[in-house]
Amino acid sequence: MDLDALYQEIILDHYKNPHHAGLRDPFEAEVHHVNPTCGDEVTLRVHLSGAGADAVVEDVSYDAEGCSISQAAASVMTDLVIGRSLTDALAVHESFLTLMQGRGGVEPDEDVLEDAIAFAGVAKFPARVKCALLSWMAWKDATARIVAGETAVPTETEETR
Amino acid sequence: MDLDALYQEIILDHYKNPHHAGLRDPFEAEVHHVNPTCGDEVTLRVHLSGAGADAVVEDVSYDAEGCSISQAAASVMTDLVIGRSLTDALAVHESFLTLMQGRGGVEPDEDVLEDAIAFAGVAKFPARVKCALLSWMAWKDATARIVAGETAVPTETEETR
Amino acid sequence: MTVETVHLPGLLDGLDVIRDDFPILSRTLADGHPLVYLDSANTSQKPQVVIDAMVDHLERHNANVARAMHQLGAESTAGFEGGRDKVAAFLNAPSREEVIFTKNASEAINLVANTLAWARGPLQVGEGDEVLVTEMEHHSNIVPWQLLTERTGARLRWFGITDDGLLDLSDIDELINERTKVVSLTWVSNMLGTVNPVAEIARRAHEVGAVVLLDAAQAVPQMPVDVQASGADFVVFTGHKVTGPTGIGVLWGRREVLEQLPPFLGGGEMIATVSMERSTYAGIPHRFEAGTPPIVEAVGLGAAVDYLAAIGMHNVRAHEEAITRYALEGLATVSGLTVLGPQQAEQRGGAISFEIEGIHPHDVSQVLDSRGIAVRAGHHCAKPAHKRFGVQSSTRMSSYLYTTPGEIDALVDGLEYTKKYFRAG
Amino acid sequence: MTVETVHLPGLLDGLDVIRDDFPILSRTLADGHPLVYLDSANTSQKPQVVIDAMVDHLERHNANVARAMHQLGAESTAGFEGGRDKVAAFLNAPSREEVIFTKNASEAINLVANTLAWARGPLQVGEGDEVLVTEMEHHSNIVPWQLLTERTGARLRWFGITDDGLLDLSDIDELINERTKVVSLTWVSNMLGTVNPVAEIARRAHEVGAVVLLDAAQAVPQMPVDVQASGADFVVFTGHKVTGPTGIGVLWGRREVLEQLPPFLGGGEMIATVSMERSTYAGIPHRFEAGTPPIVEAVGLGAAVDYLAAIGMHNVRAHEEAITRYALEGLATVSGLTVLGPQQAEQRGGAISFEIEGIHPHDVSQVLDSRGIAVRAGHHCAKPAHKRFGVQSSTRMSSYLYTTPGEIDALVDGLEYTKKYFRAG
Ligand SMILES: Cc1ncc(COP(=O)(O)O)c(C=O)c1O
Ligand SMILES: Cc1ncc(COP(=O)(O)O)c(C=O)c1O
Repeated sequence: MDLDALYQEIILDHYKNPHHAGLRDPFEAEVHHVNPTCGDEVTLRVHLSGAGADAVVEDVSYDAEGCSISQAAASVMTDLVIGRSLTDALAVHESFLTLMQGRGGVEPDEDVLEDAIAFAGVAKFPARVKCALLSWMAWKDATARIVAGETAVPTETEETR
Repeated sequence: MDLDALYQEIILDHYKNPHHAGLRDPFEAEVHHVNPTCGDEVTLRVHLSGAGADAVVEDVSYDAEGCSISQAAASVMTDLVIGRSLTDALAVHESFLTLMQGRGGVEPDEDVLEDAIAFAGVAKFPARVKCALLSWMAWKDATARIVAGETAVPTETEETR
Repeated sequence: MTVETVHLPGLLDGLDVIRDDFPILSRTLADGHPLVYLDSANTSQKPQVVIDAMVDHLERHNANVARAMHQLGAESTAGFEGGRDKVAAFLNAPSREEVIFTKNASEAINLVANTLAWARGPLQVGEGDEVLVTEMEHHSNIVPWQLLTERTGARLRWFGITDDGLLDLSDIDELINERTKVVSLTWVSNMLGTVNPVAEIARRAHEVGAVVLLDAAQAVPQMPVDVQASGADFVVFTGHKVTGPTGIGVLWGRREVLEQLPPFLGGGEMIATVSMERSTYAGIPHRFEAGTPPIVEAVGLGAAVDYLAAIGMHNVRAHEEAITRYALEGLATVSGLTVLGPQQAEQRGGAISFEIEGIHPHDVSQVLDSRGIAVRAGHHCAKPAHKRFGVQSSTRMSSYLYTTPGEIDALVDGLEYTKKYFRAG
Repeated sequence: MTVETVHLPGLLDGLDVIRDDFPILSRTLADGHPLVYLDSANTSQKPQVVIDAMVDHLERHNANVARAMHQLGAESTAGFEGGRDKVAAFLNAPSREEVIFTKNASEAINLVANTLAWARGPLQVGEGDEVLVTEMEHHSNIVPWQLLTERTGARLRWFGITDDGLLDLSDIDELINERTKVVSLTWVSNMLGTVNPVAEIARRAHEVGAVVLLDAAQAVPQMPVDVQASGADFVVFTGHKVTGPTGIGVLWGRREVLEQLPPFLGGGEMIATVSMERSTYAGIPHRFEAGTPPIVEAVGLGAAVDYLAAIGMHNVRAHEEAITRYALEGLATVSGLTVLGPQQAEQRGGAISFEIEGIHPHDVSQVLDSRGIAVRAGHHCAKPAHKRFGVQSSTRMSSYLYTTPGEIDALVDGLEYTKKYFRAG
């Protein structure tokens, strides 16, 4: 079992020095997701500007408790989506999801996923896929709530499926 | 498998010509027992006279739906208990129970059990023991209710355990 | 039983080879009689591949699921969740998450009945509401609804049965009305063999906004079941009747409906987060799977539905129909014997209940058993249907994909012998 | 792992021979690492004798029980009910009828919680009543009581935990009061390992007329359990943790209490008689066993408790204590590691949860797994107990009768390696 394929330097670096950590204002939605298996949690806020095709991800801020994989994933995710158009950010999300659910059979596209390609090894560890997806799913959920016109009330705890 | 050991002539005779069948007055208790497995049922009335050590089983009448074994058992049982002192009748009951639960290992005492010794073969067929016991358990139950001072209200359906 | 003389149209190809898959079928019983197992509606026999899958799991991959992240845990989870995938595919479920593992079909029905009592919103069953079942249900599809209606003040109603053993739909307009919240019925009767027009009834039920549960405990083993085409909201079946193990049942439910239901049992695996004050619950299917699930059983059930799928459920159905037709013909030659339920093989499943004048079913089955022939005698957990036909109990033969015409011959011979034994007829 | 260098007092004699009983223990994992299974509190491994008993049942005796009267039915019933006899003897239950088979421990607890809601008479739990649990419960002994109290308007209360990981009984006089209807607590904590003074708590609860349920899911596998001596009204455990299969759990209840409870699930086997209008119910244990029971599972569980009884539960307990002591000593050598719960082997069961500063339990277990060492990481279905100690999750090693000192050495080595891998400490 190739431990180093899982714990790539990039992952450990993000874990030790997470980017964009902490909860910030302004935001339009805040969600709280947990991994029911291990209890790992993330509280995540999303701030969008514009609407429809012009929407832009202005900020994603978070407070996460969890393992190296889940922490690093949150950090990498914020790097990838902040400042992007919502359309592009959703495409990156989709691409990351595909990578993670590919059981190691999907070749990651570095142009799209950048540092997130380091998670290719995680896809071979089914038990850890949920860790990698925790904050990505939270981001998707928060974003969907904003788009659906919901206001910034902290939501019920959701498990990441 | 010795079918004839199960279906002894005596059993088939009682089955075809059951003794003391039908429901009669007077009675102090009437019970209704079912075999939950097959739905066989018996409604059974007991008429006692006297009390305590002097109690006598004056009559046992019944209406039974069921297989040869359960029908014959009811018939044989009435032969054995009617006219007996309650003490003796309970001893016969006990003796029949021991025979039935002995899985074929108990030697029946003909002086006590008379025709009921024909049921020795039934004890080797665990699935049929309940059939043989249905009316015996109903009799015990009805008798216990009289002794406990209950009145002649038809009781709830009881399964024979 | 290996050399078959009769060949019937529809019989499975290579029936001998199929029989060899089932170790128990080569068993010899008392007095050297070969086993003639005609009690498959009660429980089916298990092919070697199911037993082997379970043994392999226990000997090599056993661990708890989901929560265990080590290699064995991953293997065990893959086996367990793989069972869910296989069942979803077998039922043509739109999503694997709509497949919930229970302990048996009975629990699956109780799960629905209980959560409808605790639901808030349109699904809630309460005072003044009606629950509709039928007189031909297995007790497992009667008692849960009696408990529900008694406990909530709702009313239990039912379709009757015609003299031919079909559902009496003459009062359907009255029975399915705006108060009807649930319609729960069997797809195939375990006693009468009747195959019910479930899609049509589901359509009528949906017109008044009722939810529909199909008890497919006897349907899934015997015929192709497509939960989407069924029109139902819930379909339940049980592992042990589809060549799988005991200890596992399946509730399939439409996502939109399942997601509106509150939890059933509380415990590990069904939660999102727990504090002493309050808990939140997982999404489907886990919300309804409290505690350690039937892991080795899901592995076995997965192997079972794969086995059936490989044979092909259309072929299984054709085989059942061929055997049933042959059995109905054979039974018709036994004087004093009356078959309860539809008389045409096309209209029915592979369970045939009958009476023989003057001989109690216990006695019939006992004599058959002395010849190695296993049938069921009793009310088959369908007392109301027996009562409808004025009988206390009946004898039931039920075939499955491994049943041969020769076994039906043995049954018919056995019945003639039984009559002689009791000097009846 | 076959040659043991360390010999500890209390270790089971012939540990190598015992290990040979468990086929999975000779498995090799990724990169050729032998399996070091330290996750037995999650689920135990199965000895060959259990697997063989199940296979023999499936290959030779499979049939439905009770209702099937043929030879296979009699054999299957004997196997199933034999399992009940064995469990009754293993628990020193006064009567076999007090042993109810459920699907797991969680269902057993839910059965009690649900029937107490529907009970009429003194046992009924309703508005104003109190249910008392503890902060160290498994979710399966929290959520059912949350559902019960939410649904009935009763109040849920709980004992806290001391810093040492013991039950905080300082407010027992207030917590056990005349409103207390149920006290439900774990005998041995699956997270902290704490062994609770259950007989004393049961005595106090009975003084106020409350019924007492013991969650013995971690006790029955590890120590002699005598339900009569326990003082409880209900004791539950689960098959898969006592070397038996999944899909079966046990509820033992005192006859007088069980007989006052209404049915839980409705269906086949639990009835006396059914009509469309109304049904009556069977006596114990069948009243609580709706539908086809876990037959092959009861056969397996019977073989499992026989296996444990043959080794002797006092010996198993001594072995667990010896291994636990050795593990506590070993873990104490790992700097930055904190054991949660009591620090003395005598006071605890064989599950040891710990934290390592700066390394998340997932990451710890992942590195251990890469060396073939299976432990559990997470909240172990005990979130409130984790919260009490201010942690989200922990790593847990749990031993069983097949655990060797060498495996503990491998764990300790693995933890040192883990620290190096993440350059912590
Ligand atoms: C203390 C305790 N209670 C209850 C359970 C639940 O057992 P099951 O998951 O088999 O229902 C467990 C095991 O997970 C446990 O450790
Ligand atoms: C039609 C029908 N429904 C429900 C059941 C109940 O299945 P189980 O006993 O596995 O819960 C059965 C089988 O006994 C059945 O034949």
